[in-house]
Amino acid sequence: MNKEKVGVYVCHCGTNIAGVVDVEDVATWAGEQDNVEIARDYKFMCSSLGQDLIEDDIKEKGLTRVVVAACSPHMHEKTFRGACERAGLNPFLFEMANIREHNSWATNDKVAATQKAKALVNAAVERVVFQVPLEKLPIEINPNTLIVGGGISGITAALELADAGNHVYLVEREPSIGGHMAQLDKTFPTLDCSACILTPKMVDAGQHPNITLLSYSEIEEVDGYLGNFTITVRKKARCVIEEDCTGCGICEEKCPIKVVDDVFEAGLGYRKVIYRPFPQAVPKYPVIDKENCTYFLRGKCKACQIFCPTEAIDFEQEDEILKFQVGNIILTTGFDLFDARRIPQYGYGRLANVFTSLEFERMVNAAGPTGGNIFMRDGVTEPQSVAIIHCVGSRDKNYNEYCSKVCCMYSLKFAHLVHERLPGADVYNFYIDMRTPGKGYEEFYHRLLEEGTHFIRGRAAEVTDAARLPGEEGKLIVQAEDTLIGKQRRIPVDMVLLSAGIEARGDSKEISQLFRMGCDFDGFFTERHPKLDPVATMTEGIYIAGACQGPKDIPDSVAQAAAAAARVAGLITQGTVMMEPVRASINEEACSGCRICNTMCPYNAIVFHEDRNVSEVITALCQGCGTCVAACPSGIITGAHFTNDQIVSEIEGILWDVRSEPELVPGD
Amino acid sequence: MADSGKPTLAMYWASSCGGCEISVLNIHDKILVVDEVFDIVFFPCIADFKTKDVKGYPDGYIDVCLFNGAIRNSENEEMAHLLRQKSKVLVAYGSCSYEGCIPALSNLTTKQATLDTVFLENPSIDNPDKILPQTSYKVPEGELDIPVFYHTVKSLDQVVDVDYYLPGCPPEPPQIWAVLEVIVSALLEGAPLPPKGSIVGARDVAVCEECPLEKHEKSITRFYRPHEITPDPGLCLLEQGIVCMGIATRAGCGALCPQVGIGCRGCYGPLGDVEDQGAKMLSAIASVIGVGDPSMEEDELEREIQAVVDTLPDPAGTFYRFSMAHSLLRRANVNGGNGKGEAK
Amino acid sequence: MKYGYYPGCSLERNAIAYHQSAMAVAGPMGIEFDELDDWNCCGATEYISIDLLPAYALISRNLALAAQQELEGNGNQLVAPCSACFLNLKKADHYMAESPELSENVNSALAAGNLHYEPGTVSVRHLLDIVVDDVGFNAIAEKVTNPLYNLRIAPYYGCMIVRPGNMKSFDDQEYPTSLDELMSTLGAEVVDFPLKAHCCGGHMTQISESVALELIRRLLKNASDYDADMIVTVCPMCQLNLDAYQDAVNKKFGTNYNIPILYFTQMIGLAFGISPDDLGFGKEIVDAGPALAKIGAEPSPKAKEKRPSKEALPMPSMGEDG
Amino acid sequence: MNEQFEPVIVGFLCNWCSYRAADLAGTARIKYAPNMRTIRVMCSGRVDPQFVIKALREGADGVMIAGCHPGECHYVEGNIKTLRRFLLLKKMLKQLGVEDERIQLVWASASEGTILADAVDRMTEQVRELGPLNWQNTVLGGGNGQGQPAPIENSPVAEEV
Repeated sequence: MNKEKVGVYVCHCGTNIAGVVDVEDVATWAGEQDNVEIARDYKFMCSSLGQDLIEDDIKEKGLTRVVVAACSPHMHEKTFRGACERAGLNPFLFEMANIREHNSWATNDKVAATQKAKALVNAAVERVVFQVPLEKLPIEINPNTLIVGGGISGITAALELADAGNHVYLVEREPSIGGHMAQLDKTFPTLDCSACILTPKMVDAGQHPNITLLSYSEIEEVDGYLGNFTITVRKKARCVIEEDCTGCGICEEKCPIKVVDDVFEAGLGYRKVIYRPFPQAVPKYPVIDKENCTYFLRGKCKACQIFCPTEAIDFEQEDEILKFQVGNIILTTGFDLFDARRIPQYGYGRLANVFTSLEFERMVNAAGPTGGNIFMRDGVTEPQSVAIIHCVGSRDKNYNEYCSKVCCMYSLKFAHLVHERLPGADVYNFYIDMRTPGKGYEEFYHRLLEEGTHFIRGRAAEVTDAARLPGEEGKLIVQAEDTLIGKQRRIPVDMVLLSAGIEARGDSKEISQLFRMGCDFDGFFTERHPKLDPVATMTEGIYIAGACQGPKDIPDSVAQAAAAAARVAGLITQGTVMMEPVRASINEEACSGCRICNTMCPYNAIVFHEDRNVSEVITALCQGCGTCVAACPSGIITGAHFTNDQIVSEIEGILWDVRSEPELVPGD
Repeated sequence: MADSGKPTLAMYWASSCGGCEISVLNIHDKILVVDEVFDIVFFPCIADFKTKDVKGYPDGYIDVCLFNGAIRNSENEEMAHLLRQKSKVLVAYGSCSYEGCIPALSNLTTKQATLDTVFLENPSIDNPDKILPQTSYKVPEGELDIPVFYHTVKSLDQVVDVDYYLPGCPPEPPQIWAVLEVIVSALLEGAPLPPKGSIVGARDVAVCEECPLEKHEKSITRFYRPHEITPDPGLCLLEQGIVCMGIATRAGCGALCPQVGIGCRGCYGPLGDVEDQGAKMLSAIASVIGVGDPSMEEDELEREIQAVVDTLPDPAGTFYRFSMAHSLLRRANVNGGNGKGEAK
Repeated sequence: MKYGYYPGCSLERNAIAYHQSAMAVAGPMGIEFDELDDWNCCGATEYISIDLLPAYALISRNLALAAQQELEGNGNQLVAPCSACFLNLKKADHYMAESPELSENVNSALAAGNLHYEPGTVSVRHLLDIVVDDVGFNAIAEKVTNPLYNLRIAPYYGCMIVRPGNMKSFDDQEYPTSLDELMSTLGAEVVDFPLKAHCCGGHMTQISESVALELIRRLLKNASDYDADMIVTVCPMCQLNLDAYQDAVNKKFGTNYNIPILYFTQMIGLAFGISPDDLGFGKEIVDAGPALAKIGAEPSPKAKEKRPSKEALPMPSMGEDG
Repeated sequence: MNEQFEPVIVGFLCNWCSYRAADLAGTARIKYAPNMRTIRVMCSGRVDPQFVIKALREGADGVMIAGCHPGECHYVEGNIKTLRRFLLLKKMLKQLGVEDERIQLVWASASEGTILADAVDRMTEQVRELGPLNWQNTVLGGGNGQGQPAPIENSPVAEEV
């Protein structure tokens, strides 16, 4: 290989590196290595002056390769690649040695650190010599977007994109969009009515010319890659012909069968077997719940069909399978409420007057089962005292260690609603810490303090109907240690509300596998970067917003949704995007068609051509992990920018001080 | 060049089984052409020349020397140096001289263990006095020397400079003839020789290319040793859990073994872009182990995969059956790590 | 199924009924007990609170013996019917595994008797655990010849068998249900018993009677609030406190509870049709006779769960996990 | 040599989890053994067993491969492939006299700086305990020729041949 001219730049990073590593020594030493044209050390390489050094040397000394020994490439690789590019050097002829995070910050041993720095620099030098110029890959972006989940996040994202003139497919599992927000009564801290602010948006989404609304539908398959996904959706049979249905609701009226509505009414109310989850449902068409429909169970009834004025009922209707192309995907699949049954000592399901937060939301909702009256389980008695237990299933090693973020606020809201509807009723909030970070939130807390809510700082130990003291008879007793007065307290109340936390959807793991993206131990989808990129995922072209990424309240969800939409819109307007060229490619000449690599790719980027008996990597699908490269027994798959030559020379370089050239050893 | 004006040919066996010599005769009537074209000046298997004759030749007197067999002892090495000195073109002929082959499997253990096995422990041995070879001993006639038995088996190119490699255990006759043809035409018509160091008589693609068995995506849930399974005819052996080195081995043999239901042993050695045949084979075969998915608990995951790995009894011996001496590590560590090494 | 058996002191004296009934029902359930030779007291609840090391040494001696005697084919499973013994043995094993230092000290003590214990070698299990988990409800149901129809039972677990939280336990630590299921398998009506895992006062009766009596009162009250005919326990201590001190409670609080306290093994025996005499009946202080007289009548049609009124809101479905 | 032996460990870290974990360890100023020298790969699945063997051959005393936890792989399941190769490689290297402690597979998510640092400390200690590998000299007997076992002695001389 003809000699390269490598420039090596060792950064002091103030004293961050120079404090531990003898940077001058490293630079001088580097200067003496093979292929190294010039080696310098400098206070701050990332400063514009530092970058100028590089650019000037490239121009004046004709450097063909550049190595910067400084911080982590995750910090400044972009910066220095930029510098090279400006000076006309292909950015992929640059390599970085991480002597800060991986070295100077990790030890105080100056000698060892300097030795290690030399190893890392030498590795970079020997590697960079084998690096080759690469060009970024252009990818066409299909202007359509798929949004999964029709809650407030999905609706927001959909409208943002649609209003900007882009087509959106909005897919919702339930018969209507609206999500959890549609179940709520008031929203904190402003207390404006949830439905009043949500339904207009739902209607917009339902009627928008740029939005194809696929409710009562689920994603079956996702193929393809950024810019060009192929989506397969199963549109479940409603047994209602949408074209003919006017949404008059007569069918619902006439249907003789009532079942408990565990979804929209959170189990607190009933619905018919042919139903719309709620009056303002979008779309307006009802669905038949086949599990419970007398016709489907016994072949009789047909009341809905008989009374339908437009003959819109079709019991034979079958699921539809739709296929379409999109360029980007936004996941807004929302959350599940923590199942309070998992904490038996709180008695939910056993003690009649213990309710979950969602049950209570429905209860106080004017359109809910009690018409907005706060009743005990008997449906008639108003409670004289209500206990609200915070952090149910949250901040608890036994269930979820994280804070669900919204419970403190909605618990305060509950307290307020009880005061409002039942003046004179006592309200006790059992909290661990009061968490009210947000605009107007702390003020709301103070308002509640003034409204006379009793705040007891302590996690409730149990809720029991086992009376012990006078006055406890026939009540629910909440026992807790009041950590402010350091005493055990037993508060007898009529009604207990469990502020259950937010959990990832039960099927989020399957979803993340369907979309080939990551989700964390708790089941929340993993963002590309926890701070700097909370809306993108590790998979190009797939974005996340709302509670599916982590517990969130409405404003945060809306903000994230808009952000995701903006990111997508940006890509759409670009039309084509440039992708990192770190991709695999197969030398078909040398491919024996053994098919080992065929199962290596999680993105199905490797296809086998029966006719030519060779495998091929679809570059656009490839994400550059290199798993197939390592697997290929013929060694003929090349991983651009991580080739065998490059890594092997890096290994040799990094071992410069312990290496001994294999020589022809005479004799034994 | 011999006085006859014919180019001179030599063939020598170092540590080998003799199969390579047979393979040359396997080119059938072409052998007559060889005899016609060449003057054979050293060929212990078929002609009575002595080492001293070779020593007598001027340097470069031998036009082509086919050297087979690994470097196992001091004599092998001595002859390697001698023949290198006397030959224009030195060909590492066959797997042993190219990459160590079966003899080099003893690199997985110690010299002592090898000698003990051969001279003491082998069931067919009768050696009550536990007599082991001595490098030299006295007899009435005087002192005799026996070659020193090396600790580590080496390939030819690890002791002398080699011009060409002709892989195979043994090389396949058509390939041999093809190579000889090239050399002959080079010697007679001055046709160009392939670049020094190239591997001749083999292809730059894996055995699968020549293997007619049907191949699919692979997912192995347990490995079988040949006696444990009757393979489905016509179906890729690897897919059936039989270790077949074809995926990681140079083609040229015509995929003979897989076609009779025996997994490729890998005798043609690694492909051009591979430095270590064993490691590469390991990587490929482990990659397609068909158990373990991301949703599993970490320890469960490890248990499941380990269970499959356990069905492959001797990875080193299997993956390095022919290439041990030429592999990156060349031999087992029997003394490093405070003697905690596994090999015994 | 073979198990090593560690009766513990109580089962030789006051809880003899527990021992008898356990032995009586073992056979029918296909259980063989192999009593540990030369076992010693577990130190009960006090010793640990006085001085840890000797306490653990005392306990571990039994574990060491169990390991040594490898009680014939029981896979080193040691069963303790007494909750206190069970917890002590389990704790000792757990904390020795957790702290090599403790393990070392304990073993240096054991060495005096040429004994040694490697934490983890013996798995300590409570009698209830093996009955519900190893024998299983189905096997038991098959053996039931006279179901305990009509009998309202308050299942009492006590505070020890499912705790402490840092150890894996065989049932929910706050609201166990295995005994509930077992009793209904025997045909009895199980009443909700919120205090099922609360403390019975343990040895407080000796230290601060007033505290103990209050704790006992709560349990008795709760049981009678749910009109239980009897409380069924899994622990000699609980049985003793609730039974022997019932009178004292009545005097102190002017109540008149008359709730028999029995062992779950006795109930199994009854349901299996074993004669009460072989099950140690009659040894309890509060006479179980009247309550037991209720058995046999056909199952009362579930006390007519009064149909919820039209307005009533639906109760949450409890699903399987309920 | 009475000064303590400082092993050289080559660490292959995946770009998304373990490399970031090492970054985090640094940023958090967690101090750990300076004996590991890191090489970045996009995914632990890129680590060709040839690299591990190469490193040992070229003088490394140990090799660490670090990736995302199973189920958290940026590339969905590259790390599963790594685990499969690692387990088989470990078995084979054992036959070649390379002790288990010399090659280790570590799962460390981007937030687990301490886990990675601890792993490096632990491995450094274990390898120090094992002593140098020094393949070229110790094993292949180049240079100091320690590779040769003592010549065969004390076995009776043959009378006749």
